[in-house]
Amino acid sequence: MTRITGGLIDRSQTLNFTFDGKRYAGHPGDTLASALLANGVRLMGRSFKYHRPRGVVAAGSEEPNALVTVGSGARATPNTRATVVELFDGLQATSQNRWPSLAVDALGVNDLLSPFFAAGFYYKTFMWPKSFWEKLYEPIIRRAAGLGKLPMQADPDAYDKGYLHCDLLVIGGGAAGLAAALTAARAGAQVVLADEDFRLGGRLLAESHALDDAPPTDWLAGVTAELRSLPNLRILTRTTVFGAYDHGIYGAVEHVSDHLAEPGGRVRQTLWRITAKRSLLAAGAIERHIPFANNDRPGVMLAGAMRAYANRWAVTPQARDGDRVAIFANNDDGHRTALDLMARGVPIFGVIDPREDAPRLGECQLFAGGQVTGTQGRLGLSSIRIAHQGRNDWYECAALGVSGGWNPNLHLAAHHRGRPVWDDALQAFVPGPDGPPGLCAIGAAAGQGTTAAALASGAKGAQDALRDLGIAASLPDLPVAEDHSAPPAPIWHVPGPGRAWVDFQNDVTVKDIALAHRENMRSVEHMKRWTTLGMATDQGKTANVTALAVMAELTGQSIPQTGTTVFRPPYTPVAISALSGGDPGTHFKPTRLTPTHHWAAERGAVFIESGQWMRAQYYPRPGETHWRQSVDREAQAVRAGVGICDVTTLGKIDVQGGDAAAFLDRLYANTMSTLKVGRVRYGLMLREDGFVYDDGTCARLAQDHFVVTTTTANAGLVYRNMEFARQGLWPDLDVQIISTTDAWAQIAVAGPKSRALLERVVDDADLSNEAFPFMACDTLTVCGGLRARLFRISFSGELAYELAVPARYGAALMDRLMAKGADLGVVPYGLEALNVLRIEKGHCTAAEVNGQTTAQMLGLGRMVSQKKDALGVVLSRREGLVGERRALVGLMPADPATPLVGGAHLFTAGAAQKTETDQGWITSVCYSPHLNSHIGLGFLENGADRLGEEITAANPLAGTDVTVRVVSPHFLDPEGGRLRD
Amino acid sequence: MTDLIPTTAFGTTTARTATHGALSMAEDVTTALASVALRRGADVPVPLGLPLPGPGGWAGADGAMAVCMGPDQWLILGADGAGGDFAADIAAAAPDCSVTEQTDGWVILDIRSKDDADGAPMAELLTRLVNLDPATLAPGRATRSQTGHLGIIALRLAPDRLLLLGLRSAAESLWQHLDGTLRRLAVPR
Amino acid sequence: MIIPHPLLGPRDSQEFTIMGDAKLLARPDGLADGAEAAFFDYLYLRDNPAGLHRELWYHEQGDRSWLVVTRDTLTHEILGAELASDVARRLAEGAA
Amino acid sequence: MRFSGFRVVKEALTGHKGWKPLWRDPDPQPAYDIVIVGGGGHGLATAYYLANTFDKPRVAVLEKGWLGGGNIGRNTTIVRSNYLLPGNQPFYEFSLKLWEGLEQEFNFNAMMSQRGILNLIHSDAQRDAYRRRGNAMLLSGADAELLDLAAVRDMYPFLNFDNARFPIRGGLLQRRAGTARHDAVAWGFARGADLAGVDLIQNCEVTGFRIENGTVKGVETTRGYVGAGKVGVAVAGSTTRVMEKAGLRLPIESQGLQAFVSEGLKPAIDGVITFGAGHFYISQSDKGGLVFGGDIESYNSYAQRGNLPVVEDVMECGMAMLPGIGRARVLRSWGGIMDMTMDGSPIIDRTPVQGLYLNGGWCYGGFKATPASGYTFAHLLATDTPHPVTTAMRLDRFERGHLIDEKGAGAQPNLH
Repeated sequence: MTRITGGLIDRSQTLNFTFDGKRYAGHPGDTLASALLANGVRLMGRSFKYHRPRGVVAAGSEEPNALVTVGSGARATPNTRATVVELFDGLQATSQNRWPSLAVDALGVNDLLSPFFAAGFYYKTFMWPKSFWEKLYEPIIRRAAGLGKLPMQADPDAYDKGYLHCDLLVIGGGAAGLAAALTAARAGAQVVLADEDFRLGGRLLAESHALDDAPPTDWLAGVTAELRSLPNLRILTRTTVFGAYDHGIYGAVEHVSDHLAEPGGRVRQTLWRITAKRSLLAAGAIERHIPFANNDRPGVMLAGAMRAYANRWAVTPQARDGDRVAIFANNDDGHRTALDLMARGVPIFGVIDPREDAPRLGECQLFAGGQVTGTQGRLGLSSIRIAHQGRNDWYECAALGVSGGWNPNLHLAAHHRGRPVWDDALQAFVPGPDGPPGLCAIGAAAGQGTTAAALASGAKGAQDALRDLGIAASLPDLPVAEDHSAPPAPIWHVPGPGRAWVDFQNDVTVKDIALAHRENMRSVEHMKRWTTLGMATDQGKTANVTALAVMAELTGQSIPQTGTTVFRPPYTPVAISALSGGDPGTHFKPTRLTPTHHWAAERGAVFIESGQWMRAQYYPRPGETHWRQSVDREAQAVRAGVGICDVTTLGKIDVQGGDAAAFLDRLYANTMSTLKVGRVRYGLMLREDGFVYDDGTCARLAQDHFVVTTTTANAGLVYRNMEFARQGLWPDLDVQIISTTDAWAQIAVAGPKSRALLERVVDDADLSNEAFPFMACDTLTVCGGLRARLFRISFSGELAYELAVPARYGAALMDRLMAKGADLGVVPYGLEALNVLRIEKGHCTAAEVNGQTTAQMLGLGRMVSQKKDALGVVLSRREGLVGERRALVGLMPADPATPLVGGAHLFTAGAAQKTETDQGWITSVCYSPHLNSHIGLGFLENGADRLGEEITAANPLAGTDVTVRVVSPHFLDPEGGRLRD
Repeated sequence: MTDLIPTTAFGTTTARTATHGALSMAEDVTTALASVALRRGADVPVPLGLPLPGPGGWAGADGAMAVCMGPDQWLILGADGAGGDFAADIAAAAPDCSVTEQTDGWVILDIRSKDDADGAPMAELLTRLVNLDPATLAPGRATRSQTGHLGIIALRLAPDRLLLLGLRSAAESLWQHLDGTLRRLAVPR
Repeated sequence: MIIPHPLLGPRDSQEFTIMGDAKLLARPDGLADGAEAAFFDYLYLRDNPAGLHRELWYHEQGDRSWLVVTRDTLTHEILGAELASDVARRLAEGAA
Repeated sequence: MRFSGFRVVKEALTGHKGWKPLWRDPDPQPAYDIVIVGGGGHGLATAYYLANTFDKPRVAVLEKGWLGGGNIGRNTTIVRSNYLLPGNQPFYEFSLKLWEGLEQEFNFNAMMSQRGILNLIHSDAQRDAYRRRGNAMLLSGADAELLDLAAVRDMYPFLNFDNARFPIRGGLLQRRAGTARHDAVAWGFARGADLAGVDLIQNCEVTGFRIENGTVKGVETTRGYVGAGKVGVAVAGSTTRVMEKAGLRLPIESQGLQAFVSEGLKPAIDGVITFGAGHFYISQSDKGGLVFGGDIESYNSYAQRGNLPVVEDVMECGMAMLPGIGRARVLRSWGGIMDMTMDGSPIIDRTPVQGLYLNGGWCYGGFKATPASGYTFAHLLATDTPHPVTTAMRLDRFERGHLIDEKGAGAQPNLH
C-alpha cells in the first residue's frame, strides 16, 4: 500500500473492485487510478503501437495511458480513463491491448522492432505482392491496432436528453469557475455550473496551500453550500461540456449513474444541450511533460498529478513504502510537489531543474541545471539517470514527477476554429480573440494560473459577462490565496539518444518529429498526420504544444510561426449512446397509425411500414398459407364485389380563401379554377425544375374551399411547398391552408357493389350515377348523423368512393361497412391488393413518380398547361426534358407464370446488355389475378411506339432474362367504363 | 346522433392515463378543435367571446381557449365539444375567416404536477421535453415546438399544468416518449 | 444555431427546415419572353457568398412561417430575420 | 527515392538518416503550360496524371494552405462505384479500377482495402430501387450483389435485425468497394507528381485570373503572377469563390458536412455499411477507429464545422442500425465544405473562359472519385476533349435539362 495520510476519501467505507480479475479495495472519493495506486498497482495499460508498459500519467481527463475496460458483457466500456472512473463497490476493470496479460504482452516485441516502425513506415511498404495487403499485411495490422474491445451488443442502459437555457454557463468548477458562479448567481442571473469531476473544487482539491489561512476545502465547503442553496443556479457535476456550437449552444454529458454499482432506474448519462447567453471557460490548465529518453515508464507522471494523488487521494506512485521519489521540473510549480509529498512523509531524494538558477524551495537535494536523461525498470520505474554538472549518473528512483509548465486548457475556445495565441511570458498558448462568441476564458484557462488570479478573474469575468446582458453584479469577497506566478523555462525536451516520448498513447517520439521534418512533413497538419501525434484518445492534450516546440526547434522558427493547436469537439470522448439518447429500438422514428389500425390488427392484418405510417398489407384468412393467396383474393373481391381499405395516410390539405382557386392554378400543372363546386379533379404538381413532384386530387367543396390530397410520402413536403408559395411567392393571394390528414379517417370503398354498400350507410343522399357521378364530391352525414365527406374517385379503376369521417369513428365505420356489406361479399383489403389494382390500371405511385420522371414519361404530358404560369412549367420545356423518349408502358411476360422484378433493366430483344444499350427499367410488378399473369410497369425508350414488341427484362443480379411484351399500362378497362358506371 | 362508437387516439374506448411520481398525464377526448385563419382584410374575430392571442400566447378559460398557431391563424379549443360540429359553430362566430375542423387531427394530453403549486416538477419536465427558453412556456404562454421528433402545440395552462397537442396518428409514439420521460424523472438523481 | 424569429423570439434551429438562397422569392414571370433563361438563373445559379447570405428557413416545427435569415457563412453569425411574406411583398412592390 | 520494404529495413538499421523530403518546396516560376488551382486530392491527382500519363510536366499546383488540406484530409475514406445513372456510374467504375492499381502505380501505400460496402435495404420499394441500381452497376462492368436478409445477417450479425423501427430486409453489396487512407492518397499523388517534375507550391493563394479577350493568361497569387497556357480549377468547397474571380456564377452551394471517428477499438466492423432508413454510414479504420457520418448540415457554410442537430441525428441513425456501438465514444468530429451542385453530380468541363477548366461540384462524394477525377481532368486539359466517362458531367446540363440527379431530389442542393 502506498496510501498516506489525509486526503478527501472516506476511510470509513471500503469499496471492493477488481482489475484484471484481481481483487482490490479502495474508498469513496477514490478514482480507479487512485485506488490502483493505493494498492501499489502502477502498470495499467499498454501503448498503441509499441505495446510499451504504461502507468498513469495524469489525474484528470487528459490521461493518455491508463485506459481500461470497465464492466463486462453488454455493459463493457472500453478505453475508459482510470483517472476519471469514480470507484464503486463491485467495479470490474480490465486492461487492454495486451496478450496474454498486461505484464507479459506478446506484442511487446513491437518495441524491439520499433526502428522499423518509424513515422510513416507503412506508407512505404506492404505493397508487394499486391494481393498480400488485404490477405496478410492488413489483417495483421488491424488485429494489432485498436485498444479496447467493443462488445457489439445492444447497449442495455437508458439515456436521456435535456435542454437548459441560461444567462451564464460556467464551464469548470475550480477556483475561477466557483468565483464566477458565485458572482453571477448572487446577482440573480440564471446560471449553469458544469464540472466534469464528481466534486466541485477543481485544482483546489489537489493543492495544499491555504485560502484565508485555512485549508482550501473549508472555503470550498462554504461556497458549495451557498451555491446549492440558490434556486437560479443549476450545478451539474460529473458533467463534461464537450463542444461549443453556434450561438451559445453547448453540448454536455452528465454521467448520472456511471459511478453507481446499481443504476436503480436512473439513466446512465444525460445529454444536455445548453443554450447560454454568455459562457465562461474555467477549464483550468493541463500540465505538460518534458520528453527525455524512456520517459514513459510506469512511475513517471506529471508532477501536478503526483501532487493531486498525494493531497486529494492520499496516495503516492511509489511501488512500495519508502521508495524514493524525484521531481523533474523547469518551473517553480513542479517543486511544490516535492514540498507537499515531503510534508506527507514521502521521501524525496531530489528535484532536477534544468534552470541553472533554480530556486531552492525545500529541504531536498536540488539538481540545478540538471536534466533527466534516462530511466530503467521493465514494468515500472526503478532508476533514473541525471545529467548534472558534467556527470550522467543513475539513481534509484521509483517515481518521478515531471513538470514542463502548464498549458491553458483552451480546447473549447478553439471549437469554432479560432486560433489560440502564443503568450511569450507564459510560454504557452492562450485563447485567442476569435473564439466562440459569448465565451470568455477565466482562470488558468486564460493563463491566470495562480489561485488568487483565478479567483479574481472568475469574479471579474462573471461581472463583465453579466454587464453585457444588463445585469449588475458585485464582486464577492474573495479569500486571500497564493499568488506565485513563475512561468517555465523554455526547455521542451532533453536531447540525446534513445526514444523520448511526446505523445504517449500513440507512441510518437522526438525522433518521429525529426523524421517528419526530414521528409518535409513540416506544417503542423502534415506532422500530425504523418506521425499520428495528437490523434489518440486524449487528442494530444499533453503532447501537442510540446510537439510544436520540437518542430519549431528543427525549423528554426518560433512556436507560433510553426503552427497552433486546433481542437475539435468533443473535448473528451463522448459515448455514442449519450449523443443518440441510447438504443432507440423501434422508437427510432415516430410511428403513425391509421384510425383503423387496431381494427385491422384485431382481424389479423399483417402490417408494413409506409414512410412513418404502419399500413395493413393484407388480411390473411385461415387456410391461406402464402401472402399471394390473400392478396389475390382481396383484389378479386374488389373487382367482383366490394372492398374497403383505409387510405387515411394520403395527405389532406384544406385550402380556403377568395384566391384559393387561383392559388391552386399556380401550384398544379393543370387548371383547377374551372373545377365546379361538388367536383374532384386529378392534379399533377411539378417541381420548379419541371419534373413531376406529386399527384393527387383537388375537391372543390365550395367556391372558396378546396380539399387537396397528396401522396402519403409527400404530404409534409407538399404542405411545406404550399406554405412557401403562399407566403413567399404570392403573399397577396387570399389563401389559408392547414393540414387535416389526421382529422379524417378516409376509407376507400371500391368495386362494382360499392354504391350498393354506401347507400346502406349514408343518410338521405342520392348516390345514383346521375346525382353523384364519377368525380363528384359532397359533404353529408352517415350512420345516423355523423359528419362525412364523400368523394367518387377511384384508384382501382372500379366504381369507387372514398368516404371520410372524423378519425375517432374510423374503426366503427369499418365495422359498420363490414356488417352492412356482408351479403355483398365486402372484404377489407390492404396495401398489396391496392397495389395490384393500381398496377392493373396503370396508375402511378412513388415507384414511378420518383423525382426523375417527367409528365411526358408518365403519359401525362398533356396535363401540363402552357397557358398559365404554374410551378415547373417553364423549366419542363428544357431540351433535356422535352427530348426524353422513355415512356411508361405495361409489361407482360411471354410466359404469364414467370414473375417480373422491379429494378430489372429493359433491352431490345437480343441486344448486348450494357450501359450504352440500356433502354429503361421496371418500376412496379405484381401478379394480376384478373389477367392470370404476372405484369409490370416500366419506363421504356420510345415505349409508346413499341406496343406489342417483345423485349428483354434483364436482371443481371440474379442472372435472369425474361422476355416481356410491351403493352398499354392500362391493363384493364382502358376506356375507364367501369369507374363511370 | 350516430350510433357509431368512437375510439380514442389509442384505439380504445376509455381515455388513457398514467402517473409517475409527481407527474401525471391523461388523454382529453372531449375537447373539440377548430382552426381559424384570417382572410385578407378581415378583422380579427372574437369567436365565443375569446380574444385571439398574439404569437406565443393562449387565451380563454376552461370552457374555451384559443392558441396562436401562426401568423393570423389560431386553434380554438372547445371543452366538451367533440361530439358536435364545433367547426360549424366557430365558422358562424368568425364569418370572415377560414375555419377548419381539427378535432380529430390531434391527441390532447393534459399533464399535471401533483402536490406542487410552484410547478418545479413541471419545470424539470420541460427541460427534458422541449428546447425552449423557460419563458416561452411560462404559465400563460403557448407555442408550437417539437418533442421526440414530433410536432406539438404546448399550452402552459398553469405552473403545474401543461396541455400538449400532438398528431393524432402519432399518439402512441408521443405517449411512449412522454411516459418514458415521466418515468425517468420519477427516479431521484 | 438560434434563429431570431421575428414573431416568436430566439428559437432553436432544429425546429426549422432550410431551403437555401432567398433569391428563390424573386420568381420570374413564367409567361414573359425569355422565361426559360430567367428561370434557369432563378433556380440554378447561386452567388454562394463567403460572408453575408440571405436564406430561407421554414419554421416547420413551429408556426409554419417562412423566414428570410441573414447569416454570415464564414462565422454563422446571424444578423437578422424577417418574415418571407414581408420580403415577398416588398419584392412585389419593387422595393426590395 | 523508391519506397520498398528493403528501403524501410535499410533505413531502420541506419537511423532513418537517408529519407528524403516527400516533395520539394519550389518557388513559383513565371509561367507553366498548365496551372492547377488547388492542392487537394483532385488537383494533385490531375497534376500527377498530366505529368505521368499525358506527358505534360510543365505543371504547377497552387495551394493556398498545405497539400491535402481540403476534403481529401477530412472525409470518411470510402471508395465505391455503386451509382445508378449512366452519367455517373461508368466514371466511378473507371475510378475504382484506377484505385485497384494505384499504390503500385505511385509507389505509396494508401492502404486501399476492398472490404466491401453494404447498402442496407428496409422495404420492398427500396429493394426494387437497389435492384435497379445493382443492375446498372453490373451493366457498367462493376460488381454488385443483392443480398437477402439471411445473407446480411450472416455477414454482419450485430446489425439491428430484431428490434428495429425499419427492419432490415436485405442489402446491396459491392465487394470491390472499401476504404483507403485518405491523407496517403494525397501524399502519394503529390510525391508522384513532384518526382515527375510538377511544382507543388504551398501557401500560394490564387487571388485572381488574368483574362484577355476571353482567354485566360495566368493567375494572380499571393506569391506573384503565374502565367499559364491553361488553368484547371479543382478547389471543392471553394469552387464558387474561385470561379467568381473569373466572372462565373455556378449552380453550386457550399455546405458543411461533419464526420466522426471513435476511439480506437479492436476490429469489429469489417467493411463499409450504410443505413437505408436514415443518413448514416460507417467503417472501421485500420487503426481501429469507427469512422462514420451522415447528413450534411444543409445550410450554406464555409466554417468547416457543424452543429449538434446533425451530430444527434447521425448518432441516432447509427444506434438504430448498430445498437452495439453505443458504448464506443466519439473521439473527434470535423467538418468540411461540400460543393453541392443542383443535381448532386459533379462538373468536369471547359468554361466560357477560353483556357479555364473546371473540376468541381463533388458534393460529399469526391474522395472515391479522386483518381478518375484527376485522370479525366488531365485528359480534358491535355487533349481539350472530355474523357468518355465524363461526357455527361457538363456545365451546361442544368440549362439544357440533362441532369444527373441520382436521388431525384431536384434543384435543391441540401437534398442531394
